[in-house]
Amino acid sequence: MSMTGDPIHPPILEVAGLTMRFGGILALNDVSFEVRHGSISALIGPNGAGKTTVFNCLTGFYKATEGQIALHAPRAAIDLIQILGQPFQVSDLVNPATFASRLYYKMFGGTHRVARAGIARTFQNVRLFKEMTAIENLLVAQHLQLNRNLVAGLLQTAAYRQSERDALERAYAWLKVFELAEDANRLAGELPYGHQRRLEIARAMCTGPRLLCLDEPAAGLNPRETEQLSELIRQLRDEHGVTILLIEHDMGLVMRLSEHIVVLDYGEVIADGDPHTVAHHPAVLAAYLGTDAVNDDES
Amino acid sequence: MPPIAAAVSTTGVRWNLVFRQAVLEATAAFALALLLLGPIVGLVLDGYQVRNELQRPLLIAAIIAAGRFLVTLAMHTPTGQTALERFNARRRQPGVLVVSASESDRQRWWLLAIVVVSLTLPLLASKYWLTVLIQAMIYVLLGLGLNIVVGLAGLLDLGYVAFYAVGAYGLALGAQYLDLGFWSALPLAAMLAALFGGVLGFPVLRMHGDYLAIVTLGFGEIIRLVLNNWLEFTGGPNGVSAPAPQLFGLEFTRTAKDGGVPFHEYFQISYDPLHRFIFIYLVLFLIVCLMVVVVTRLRNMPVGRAWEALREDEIACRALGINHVLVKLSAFMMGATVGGIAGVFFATYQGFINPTSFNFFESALIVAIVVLGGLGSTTGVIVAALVLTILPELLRAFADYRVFAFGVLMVLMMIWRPRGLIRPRRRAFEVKGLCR
Amino acid sequence: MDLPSFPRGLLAMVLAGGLSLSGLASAAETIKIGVAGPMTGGNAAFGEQFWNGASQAAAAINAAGGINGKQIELVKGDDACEPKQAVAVANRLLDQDKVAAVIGHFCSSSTIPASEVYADAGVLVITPGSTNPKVTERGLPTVFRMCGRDDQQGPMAADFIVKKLKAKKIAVVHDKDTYGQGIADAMRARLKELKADKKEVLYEGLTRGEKDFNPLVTKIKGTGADEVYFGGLYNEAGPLLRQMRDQGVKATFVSGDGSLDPAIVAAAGGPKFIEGSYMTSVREARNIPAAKKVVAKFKAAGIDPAGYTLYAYASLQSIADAMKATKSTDGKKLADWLKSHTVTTVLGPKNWDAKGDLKESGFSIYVWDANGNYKEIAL
Amino acid sequence: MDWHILAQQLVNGLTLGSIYGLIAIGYTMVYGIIGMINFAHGDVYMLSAYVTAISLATLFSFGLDSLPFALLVTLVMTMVITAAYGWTIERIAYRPLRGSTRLAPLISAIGVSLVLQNGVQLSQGARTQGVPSLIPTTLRFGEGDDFVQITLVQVMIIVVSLSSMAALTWLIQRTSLGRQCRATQQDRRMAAILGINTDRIISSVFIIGAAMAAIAGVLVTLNYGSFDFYIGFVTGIKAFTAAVLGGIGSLPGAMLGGLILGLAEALFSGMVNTDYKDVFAFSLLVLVLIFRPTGLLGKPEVEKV
Repeated sequence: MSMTGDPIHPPILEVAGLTMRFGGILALNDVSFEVRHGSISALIGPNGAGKTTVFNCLTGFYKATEGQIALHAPRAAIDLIQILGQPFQVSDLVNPATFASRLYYKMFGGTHRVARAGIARTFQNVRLFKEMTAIENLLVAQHLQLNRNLVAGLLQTAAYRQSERDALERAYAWLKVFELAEDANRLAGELPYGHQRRLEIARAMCTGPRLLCLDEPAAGLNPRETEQLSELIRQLRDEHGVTILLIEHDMGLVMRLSEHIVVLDYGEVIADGDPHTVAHHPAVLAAYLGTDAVNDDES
Repeated sequence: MPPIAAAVSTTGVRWNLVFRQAVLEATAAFALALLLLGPIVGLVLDGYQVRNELQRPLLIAAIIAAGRFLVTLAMHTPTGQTALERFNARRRQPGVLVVSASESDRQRWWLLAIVVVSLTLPLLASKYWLTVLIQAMIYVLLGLGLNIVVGLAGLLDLGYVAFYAVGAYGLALGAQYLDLGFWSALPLAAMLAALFGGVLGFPVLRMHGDYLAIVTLGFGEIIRLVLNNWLEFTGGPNGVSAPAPQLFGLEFTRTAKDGGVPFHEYFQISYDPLHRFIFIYLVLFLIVCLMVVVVTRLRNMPVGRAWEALREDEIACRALGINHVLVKLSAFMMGATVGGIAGVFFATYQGFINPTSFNFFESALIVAIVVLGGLGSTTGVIVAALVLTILPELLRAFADYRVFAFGVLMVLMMIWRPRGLIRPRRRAFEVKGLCR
Repeated sequence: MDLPSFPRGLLAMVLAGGLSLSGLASAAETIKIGVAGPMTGGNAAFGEQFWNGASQAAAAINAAGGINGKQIELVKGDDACEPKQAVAVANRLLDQDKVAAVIGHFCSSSTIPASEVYADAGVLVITPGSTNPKVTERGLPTVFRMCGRDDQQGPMAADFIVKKLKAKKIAVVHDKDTYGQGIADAMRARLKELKADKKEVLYEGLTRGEKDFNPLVTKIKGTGADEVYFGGLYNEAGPLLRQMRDQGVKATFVSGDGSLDPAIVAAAGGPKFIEGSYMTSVREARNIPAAKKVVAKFKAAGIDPAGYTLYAYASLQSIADAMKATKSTDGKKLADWLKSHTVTTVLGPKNWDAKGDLKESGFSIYVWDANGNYKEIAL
Repeated sequence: MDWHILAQQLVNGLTLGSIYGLIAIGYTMVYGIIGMINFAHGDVYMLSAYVTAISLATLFSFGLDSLPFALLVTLVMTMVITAAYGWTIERIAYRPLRGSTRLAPLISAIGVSLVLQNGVQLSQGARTQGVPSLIPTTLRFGEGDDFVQITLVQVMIIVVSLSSMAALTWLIQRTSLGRQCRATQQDRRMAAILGINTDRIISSVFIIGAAMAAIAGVLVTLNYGSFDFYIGFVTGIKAFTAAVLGGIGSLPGAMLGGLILGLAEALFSGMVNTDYKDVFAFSLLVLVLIFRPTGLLGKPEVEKV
């Protein structure tokens, strides 16, 4: 691929030959793309093209049938397929080391490992902890960074209280970034829809991710809210150094915001490049033809 | 809304229509009641013959019809309407209440009052009421434990009684084989129950909601059956005796059994079994208080928040890097520990246990306590445990109709407050200088 | 925390209930006697029998002038055969109702913890139905029983099976409950003494409350047993017998007093299934001459004096006699009197040993005929 | 094991399993449509046993002497009355709780179960009841000591349950009511938007479940001849286990789960030990769920993210 050699923006995520089958249905077929470090990238395509399936594979909710996904951490690349836990192979019988590693990941691996590796996500239909307050939602997201020692917590030791105070301050800081400070003590389920969307992104940021995957962040928002959101997303990248990959139907937002677009159709990558290239790619125009989506949104 | 709502104009009620509606509904209720009760209540099996008692269902059906008639009429009076509206409005309230820190501080005085009352109760209550209170306290403990699993972590456990049994048998068998006393068995039995929770929980906690329910039900039954069948070790249906608790080596028995000195002899007072019950009550009360503190703290700790988050949305939790299996397991084990402690108290209070005390109905009763209390509410669980254990005792006045009435009340309470008696509360957070 | 309305109301109820009940038991014009047993739940049939027996006895005694001029008042105590309820109800009978003596508890698992409570308070208790040895083996001075012990009738059945029936292969089935497994084990112990334990081809438990025992019956069939000994109650014995006959198993059926109940005919689905079965029991109450008149009275009242009915009757008679003789309601005195005197009851003369067990068990063996009746057989 | 013993155990397992299957239908359909465990269902089955006996006794007391006619009338009566119970219970105890927490109807169901058990005990007395052996015919295959003997009623149980199952499958797959049921099961809100009266569908599911339990009740009463107010509990738990084993929400699953559970119990009792047959049954359930988390015929759950 063309961008592999870019020394200033090395890839943070490499997807190669990703294939996903549900029973007899081929949902993804040999999908390969890269996301560069520090970029805002978008994954677009008509309904049913497999965008969310790609997301679910990336974030560990689906186990890909075939293919490789690598996340480049500062020191090493993390194999996202391995940490989900793979089925045992016959060859494991002669190689105790791989057997042990597979067994370990089978018992303790799973989706949460992907999040710990540094990928955070939001969901198409907002998934907040509805009967908990906004601030508690953010505290839960910091679970791994906190003092989780049961004894310390029950005895309320100084170290434990400090850790909780820090978490609370971090949570408030994020609430302020997302202009949600007023809602801190309200139940997440009772917030207005737009606030819920923002709270979900704030919660994802609280995990301290390297790569943030947003699944249709603007769905259901009015134009003003969408505008605010795109500012916010840019701010996250610029000020907090997180790489962003998003799925979006609002072409205006995608074109304005993203630097790199991957277009999917029927589970295959049909175009990959900067917004201008993609917008004029014949395959993309064909895929969207009749819906006028590209033209409408660009005008 | 019944179709009659159309007949209610803004200015008043057209009573002739309401009346007709009421008559129709009463007739339907009468016919249905007769169909349902006619054979079961009216024709009593006597060997291979039936005895005609049809006057009974006729009477009951007439009462039901009359009741239905009056209710329909009452629902159309202004008072009835407002009552109905208030009833419906309350059902629509959000499930959780957020209270500020200052408000929760005010509650401390209430807490203090309750503690003082609870501590003086054993001096006032008769032995009978004291035993009822001890039982209620045991169920409070069980409710608090299961509330962690069902109320906080959202895992429906229908076999909770298994851990209760492990605790109870831990004391009884520990005393029989290892010569353990009450105080050494208490932590050991709790740990044993936690171990059971871990071993049983690990393979099955990946299952979803109701599958987990039936598997835990299965575990509960398996444990009971093994206790019943393993005659050589557990005594099977014959049960085992459990030792009474000791106070620094003093025994609460008429004569010393385990090589100690009886309490009454040491203090040169006459023997009264009340002493034992007061002692068990006080120890139990302290444990319950401790448990309330532990549960309250747990809820505000990372693990407690993770439990509740898991109940709200497991998928979101996984996306945040929380290992859902381990978090569930911690809730399961914590619940099991509390169940084990309750079991130890049950065994020492009864003095003798056998597997019949640990059947499915017990599990169902504990789940009912948690649900009726308001899933996740500590206060609610305590209130519900008291209600569900004291109510059957109060209903003894109804003699044979006791359990029947208990069932009816259970249904009515759920209809009255489907989300439980007490709404769970959440504490609001305040950080200086950052907000407001 | 603001106290919600519901608990406040409840608290009021509790207090009101406690006060009113404690205020009641002052004047003692009557002698209160508790009747405790499973009045609800799966064993409610037996609680009903206790209550019927005791109330008929109380009516008879009261009609004859009561105990030393005082009338007997019975108090019902429901334990549903749950041990936790048994302890609560025992305390209630003592504390709230101030009973002078107790007839009761049916399930041994209830009787054992409850009798500790009675003994602690020094109150006399007679159980009409708990046959587990443990009930009287714990050295509690005021605990008696009106029935035999599991380790008395089991051996008798073993003797009968080995010596009279000349069994070649014996299948032993029990219901995994205190009583049923108790008599089955006692039977097996005697088999060993008779050096007949090699003849035992099967020893298994079925689950109480179930109705389908076909797999077990097939297994019995596979062993080729010619005798089946069942330790359990008629509720399970009936279906078990029927399924044996339905599958063509001809083995003779022998069981204990828990199965010797006219209701087994209905439970099995007809007398033809039970015909030729043997059951051990205390001398059948209804056939004892002394009982004839009482039985007639029961029949007149529309009650079938089945199962433990007459045992409860006899228990109350014994309590009343002891109270009359000692002019006291003190448990210790009553117990001493009962252990040193013979009481004439509806079940015939009874006396007790130092543990509180009946001295002569008085077990005999009954056989069922084709009409659904049973009669004692001569040994 | 001899062939005749094995064959006999298979028949035992099949009859027991058919009964479990019939009762499991009530659990599985209710669960499928409103996601609740209807703990009172076992007691509805218990009621049907009482109605059977009462109906038979009443008919005979009127001097009816045609057995097939009496059985037919009894079957219809029992199904009608039991179904009315199913409908009423849903109406009174479950419908007001719809839309509240998932566990509220569960507790209500436990209350209903207590009411039914104790209501029957209060009105009919606590003792075990029975019906006379009406169809005493037994069929014997084999010679001498090596024979298999089964009752005609056992054959009836297997035939009737399989045909009721087939009829129900036809009802669900081919009729308008069935289509509406399936639609409501898939997505209740969407079904309501499309004009399906979901309340009525839920009621009819309770009616169907109760009617199936009634068939089981009639058959069991004829075969075992003995019942009491407590039988609903033991059988209910087993039937529910069968429903989960087969994959809760799936009709063929309920029948398959019932048969497997029945066979497992019979064969385990026969070959190993009766004491531990329930332990084996529950362990089987746990094992199946560990390896097939949605039961044998349940659709594998694709996580909706």
